[in-house]
Parts: sequence; structure tokens; C-alpha cells
Amino acid sequence: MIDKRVATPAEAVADIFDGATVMIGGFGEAGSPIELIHALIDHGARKLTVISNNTGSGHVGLAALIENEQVAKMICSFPRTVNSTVFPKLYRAGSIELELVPQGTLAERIRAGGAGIPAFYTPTSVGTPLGEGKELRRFGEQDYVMEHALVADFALVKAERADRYGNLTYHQTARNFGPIMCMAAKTAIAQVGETVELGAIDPETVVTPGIFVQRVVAVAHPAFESQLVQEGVCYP
Amino acid sequence: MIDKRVATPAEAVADIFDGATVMIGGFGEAGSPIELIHALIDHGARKLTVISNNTGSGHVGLAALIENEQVAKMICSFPRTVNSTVFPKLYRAGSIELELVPQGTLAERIRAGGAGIPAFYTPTSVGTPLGEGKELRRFGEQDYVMEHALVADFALVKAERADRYGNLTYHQTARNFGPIMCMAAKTAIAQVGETVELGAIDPETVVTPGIFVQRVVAVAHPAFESQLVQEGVCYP
Amino acid sequence: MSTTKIGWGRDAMAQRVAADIPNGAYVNLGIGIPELAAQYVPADREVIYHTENGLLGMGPAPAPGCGHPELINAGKKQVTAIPGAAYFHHADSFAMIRGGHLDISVLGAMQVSAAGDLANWSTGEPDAIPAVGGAMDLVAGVKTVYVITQHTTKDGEAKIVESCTYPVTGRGVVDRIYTDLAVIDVTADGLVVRELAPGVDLDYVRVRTAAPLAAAPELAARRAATAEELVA
Amino acid sequence: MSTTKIGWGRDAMAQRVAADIPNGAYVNLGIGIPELAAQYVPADREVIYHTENGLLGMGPAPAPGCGHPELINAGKKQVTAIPGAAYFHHADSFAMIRGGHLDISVLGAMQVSAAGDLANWSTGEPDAIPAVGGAMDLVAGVKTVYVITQHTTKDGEAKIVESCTYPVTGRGVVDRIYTDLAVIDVTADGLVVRELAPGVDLDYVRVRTAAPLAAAPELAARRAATAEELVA
Repeated sequence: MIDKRVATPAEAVADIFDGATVMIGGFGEAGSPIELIHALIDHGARKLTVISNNTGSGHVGLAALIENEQVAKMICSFPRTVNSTVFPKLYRAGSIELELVPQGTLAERIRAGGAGIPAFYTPTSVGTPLGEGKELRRFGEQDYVMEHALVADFALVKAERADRYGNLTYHQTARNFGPIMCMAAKTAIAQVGETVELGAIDPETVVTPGIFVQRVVAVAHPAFESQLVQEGVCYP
Repeated sequence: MIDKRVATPAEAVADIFDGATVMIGGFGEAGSPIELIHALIDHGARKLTVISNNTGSGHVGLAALIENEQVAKMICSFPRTVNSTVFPKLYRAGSIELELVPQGTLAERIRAGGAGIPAFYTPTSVGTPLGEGKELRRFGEQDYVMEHALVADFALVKAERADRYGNLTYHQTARNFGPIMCMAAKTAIAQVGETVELGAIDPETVVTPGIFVQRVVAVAHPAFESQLVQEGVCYP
Repeated sequence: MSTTKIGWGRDAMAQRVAADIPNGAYVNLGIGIPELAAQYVPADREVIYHTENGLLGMGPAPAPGCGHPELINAGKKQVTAIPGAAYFHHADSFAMIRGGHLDISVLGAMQVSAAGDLANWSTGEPDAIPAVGGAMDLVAGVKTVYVITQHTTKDGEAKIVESCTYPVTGRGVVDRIYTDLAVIDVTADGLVVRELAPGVDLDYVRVRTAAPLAAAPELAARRAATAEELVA
Repeated sequence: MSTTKIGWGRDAMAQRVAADIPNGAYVNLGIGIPELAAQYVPADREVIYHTENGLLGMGPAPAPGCGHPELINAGKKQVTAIPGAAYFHHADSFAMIRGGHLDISVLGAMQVSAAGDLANWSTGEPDAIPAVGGAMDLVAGVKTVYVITQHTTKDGEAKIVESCTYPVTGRGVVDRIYTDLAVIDVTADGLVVRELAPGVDLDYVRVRTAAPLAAAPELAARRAATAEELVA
């Protein structure tokens, strides 16, 4: 019997180790797996490299993980957002490393990691500071830079629905980085609004096939970052 | 108003020109756009480079297009199949060129073409005759070959359902190369079982977003290659 | 914003760029003035908006209280999805951008150079938190890149320059610049003024521009037509 | 097939490989004998079958008249989809393969070398129509590669060789070989016989093998256990 469901977020993240690379889904608050992140804060693993598009807002979710000094390095495209104060402060203090990656390059590097492609060429960032130091190569009449795949030990993502095989569907623009991060991580952990019986998800509409998912945990009423920030919540 | 629907397969393929590169969907008969291929035979464009996983069977569809001497070059992974006699004969006679590509590399090259990635590295074919002459490069502890993107002037694919924006869904394993070929072609033409109103396709379940599709033509009762072969049909 | 200001206001600038978005176009609108363009596209044109966080067929903001925090645009504001929309993941979304499938990207700018270089992501100051988002992908991949920007900074410094002093987003990527004073094409022969805002003449623009500006032959004729078309 | 033949038959070979497929494995079975393995996986194990033409959760052949020409496997035969299945396109399907997400690939062989090189796609003869399909991707990407093959050709020539004479599919890719005579591991120290078919001894296998074969220490013990487990 295959059953990827685990009982709690705490159990789902229990083996994340110090120094692990962790991909965290979400674009702003959409798709941010807050309950898994809070479980990781409770768990306490440190010196993490986190790959996520943003750096969170307020003092909850990803921002709280950073504030709790569990993150040694961020790989992201946009570390500034409204109500984002935690990362800027630590970054200016020199206590967190930043690898800034154009958003499409970030997505493609993650997808490449999941697809067994070690490196590829892209026109993005050619001639800019973010292209400096990268191998430049001409194909046809255009220059491209070489970019390397990104892989991770763990991925934490938020999805809508899962079955025990780990098949996932997502909700609207909360899909964003979820499917490719599941592909690129050794252990992909999805928090989902509900788990359903095998066969309840039409095989034509599965977005992430279960082969890319190792653990599923139901969080029936997930919190939203903006609401927590508005309420002034600080985690833990 | 955006309306990508055209009335007939003939109209859909009318501007395919001599010497064009044409991607044709399908894995065996599943997803093979027979009616579009037959329209291309009627149309008569020649010296085509065709990118398709197989070379068809019997004397209908892709095999008939080849038999009609419209194809100068095939790029495919598996030119032999049951009831496949047309391609082998022409190939042995030296009257058609073949570029043999491992199936996963073929798929990835097409996807790269659609995604603006000019080249990438893959472990597939390293140390084999199909890797010979290709640029070899080591990443980590493994060797990889560099592969180039494939793009096309046209793609002919078979899908299940479309709306006037060109959003597509597919049927079971007929999906195969359809979505990536639509991405990689300047003009992607889909024959579909039915066209539906905008909004009738749940935006969560769209497989090929309309931006990748230029023309849609309804073929309510498409023929199946195996059935035509069994009936001894020769096209035209 | 200010009624006494010379030249086009924010809405008129958005309206001007909207006039150049044809029927059937797939368009990505950046945060700020670019976003305003959607509401000014003539009603007889059907345009499909892409937001890089995974939606094609983005509609306007929802009615108050009707939005959802998981249906947002790239600026993280709540939006709606039109009938015929599609959701997809980030790699597919940027395949649309990088693969040249989008017709038009409308972006803001800190500086644009005579060669069409764009700087819009970083001041390059040592204490700045660098943040690039999807800007570099958009300028590298989208077929046509339009920039909307005030012609000068708040301090009156030229934003259209010989060569960008800020870190660039891409080189030779801008096709057309819409400012509060003029519409300027980036051509192989340099910058060419195509239109002037009502009450603005070429010298006025030149003084506020740190790069050579040629005048399009049809400048006068266009200007008259534009003034008529645009509702002040 | 033949009851007088020495060694395992096709079904026993398939049964033997099936015994090595653990619960929860994601498995791709090649055309021919490999396909037979699915029916011999013990009932208390849940295994998910991948077919590279875009289906995870492939089930058995449909009842006569119940299949559909658009639900097929990589051998172009009609199949079914189990509850919990998923369809996907070819780039995603080979991302599963190349990205190392599949646990086991079971393939046929023309030749396997002492170093684990596999040749199974072309005779290399001048008039052959070369056809590779997904074989090179599978051996390059899947975590564990099992080969099932007759120990020798119909003419009695060794298929397990020092070095492949046919064009290879991949180098150093095979983990274990299941033949009608033996189960052989490919190790850093060369080929190691782990099990022998009933009534077959090591010398019998060595004579039919064109590469050095070591014997695993536990060979005798294993052989007894296997003979008991397997239904003849």
C-alpha cells in the first residue's frame, strides 16, 4: 500500500536537517505553505538555504523563519515586498546571504533540476549585472548566458487537493512554483486543503503527478499571510 | 474579437509552404491529427521537414504524407512500427533523410524551442553513437551532451476540446507531444473533437493555454489510423 | 495628477499606450502606470492579459470583498479571471515570456538609453536591497517592449539618456517610450519623436532629454490627430 | 515456452524480476518479457507503472472491446488507467525519467557488457532502420536498470559479453541481469552471479557467457530458497 499522507505538519518536516536546501512555494502569500513553515520554525533546523520567490512579509511564515535566524542564504527574485522588513534588516547587517535570480531563470533552473537537465542557456540577464561572471555563448544571432539547475533536499508547497499517491491539484495563482519545486526536491511535502480518495481527481486534471510528491498533510483551514500580518501576529 | 476557429482542415493548412518545418503530434496513432495530415496531402506542400515521434503506418496519415513524397527529412525517435512500410522503403532508397533523436531528447528539444531556451545539456546518449559529434561537458561527476532546441513553422496536433481563444484539453495518452509542439511552432493548428464556449473549460484544467495556439478546427468524428489500416485505406 | 502640469497625466499616458495595443494581443502590464492601460483599450478590441505568476486572461480587480488572496497579479493585488482564462505554473508562465509568445510588455523605467537599454530594477546603491522579479525575463523575451515613464525624475533629471547610469535590465530591448511629454521610438538610428503631448514642443522635450532626439516627418500631422482622439 | 528447456521460462523470468520490485516503486516496463512482470508482483505490494507516452498508473489490458486507441502504452498496445492515475505530456514524462524520479526500468537486451553497458536498440547493420525510442533516456535517468533477456541468442551466442559489439544504448547503466539461467549483478568488480535457475550450475552459465563471472558467496543458499519460492 502506498500512502503518502502524514498526520501533522510537525511530522511532515521532522527530518529537515541543519544545512538543508529547502524550496518554499508561493508568490507573495498565494501558495505560501504557512503551516509547514511554522512547523519548520517549531522544529528549529538552522543554516538553511531557502529557495523561494520572495522573503515573506510581517513576522509570520517565511519572514518569521528568516527572523528566527534559521536561514543562512536566500535564493530569490524579489526579496522586497510590502510589509517586508525582516529580510532587509538582516541583509544590511550582513547576517544573511542573497543570490538574486531573475524570476523566469529561477523557475527554469528549478524545472531543470527536476528534469535532470544540469544546465541550459537563456537570453535573460545578458548584458546586465546579473549576467556578469556567467558563461556567455552565441546561438544564431543572439547571446545567451548559461544557467545551472537548482535542486533541493526538501520542498514545502501548498496545494488544493491530494490523494494518497500524492497527486496534486492547485488553486488559481497559488499554483505558481509548487509543481516545479515538487519536481526538483528529493522530498517534496505538500500541505493541502483536503485529501481525497484515489480516483476522485480526474487523471486529466492532475497538475503534479504523485511521483513528484513524497508527503502530503491536510491543513483544512490554512491561514493567509496578509490576514496574519493585519492582525499583527508574530510567530512563534 | 479573438476567434481562432477556422472552418475546415483545408483552410487550416492552406499556408503551409514548400520547405516548411512541420511538427506533427501523436505517439503511434494516439494523438495523430489524421484529418489535418490528409488536408496537407491535398494541399501538396513539398520538401517538408517533419518532426514527429514515428513515421505512421499503412498508407494513411503521416505514412501517406511520406509516401506522397512531400517529406524531405524526418526528425523522430522511432521510425519503425507495426505496418510501417512506407518510410523504410524510401529510407533504404536514399530518398528521405532521417535525424534519429532519443525520445526524451526529442521532447525536451521541442519544449526548449517553445520556452526560448536555445540549448541544454542531457545525460541521454552519452557514450552512444547518437551522442557522437555532440559537445560533451562534465557537470559534477557526470558527462552530458549539449542538445539544441527544435522549432517549427507549423504544428499539427489533435486535441479534445477547444474554445475560441485556443485553450486546449486532450484525451488520455493522445496528449503526448501536443502541448509542447504547440509551444514550439510559429503557427500551431489543432484539430479538436469539439469547440466550446469561452468559460466551458475550467481554467484550472486547461492543458495548452491559447497563447500557444493559432488555429482550431473542429473534426467531430476523427478517424483512427489502426482502423483505416485495417480497412486497407490508402490516402489519397 | 496635477491639473496645472504641462503634458499628459498618468491616465492620458496609459490611454496613449492603450491605443497601440491591437486586437488579439497578449499583453503583460507592469506595476504602476502600465496597469492603468487595460481600462483604456478600446471596447472593440479583445486583449488577453498575462500575469507572470500564472494566469492568462486576467480581468479587473474584484468587487470589494469578492477577491481571494490566491487570485492575484504580479503586483500581489487581487484580480479576477475572465471566461477563457488559464492557470499554469511558473516555468510554463516564463516559457510564454522567454519563448516570444507574448506580444507586448509595458514596463516602467528609471532610465532608457538611446540604444533602447532599460534600467528599471535597481539604483545600484550599496545599501539597496536588489530585487529584479520578472523584469529581465520580460525585456529579453517579449516581442515588443513599451516603456511608460515620466519624462524626468521628480528632481527634473532626464530619464532618457545617452547611456544608463543605473544597472540595466536589458540592452537594446525597448521599442517605444511613452512619457508625459512625448511618444518616442527607439530606432536603429537613435531616438525618434513620433508624437508630442498637447502644448509641448520639440525643444521643450529636447531640453529634458539627455540623448539626441530626431523628429519624425509626420510629427505634426500625428500630433493633431492624437489630440483629437484623446479625451483630455 | 518449451517444457524440455533447461532454466527459467519467460514467465518464471518475469516472476523473478517481479520479486525484486518493492512496494511503492515507480516502474517502467519495456516491451516483451519485461511487460509480463506486472502480473507477478506480489498482491501485497502496490506498484505504480509509468508508460513514457504520458501515463502514470497504467493498469492491465482492457477487456476485449473496452479499450480506446488513445489509451495505449509505449508498445502502442491498449491499456487501462487505475484510480489515482495521471496523464501528462511528453516533456513532463521524460522529466520523470531523466530527473531520476522513476525507481526501476526493466528492459530487454541484445547485449550487456561486464561493465554494465547495454545494447538494445540497433544491430548497426547498414540496411537497418535505426529506431531508439525512449531506451537511451530510460537507462540514463532511471535509478535502477534491470535487464531481462535470454542468456544467449537463438544461435547460442553469448549476449553477456566483455564489451558490446552492437551500438550501445548507454554505458555502465545496467544494475542487474535476469536471464533464463541466472540472476547476475553488475558490480564495480565485474559480473557476480547471485542466483542460478533450477538444474543449472555455474559452469553451465560460464560456458554460455563471454565475460568473467564471479559467484556470490551466498549463491548456494539463495538458490535453494528461490527454488522453493518460485512456482515452476
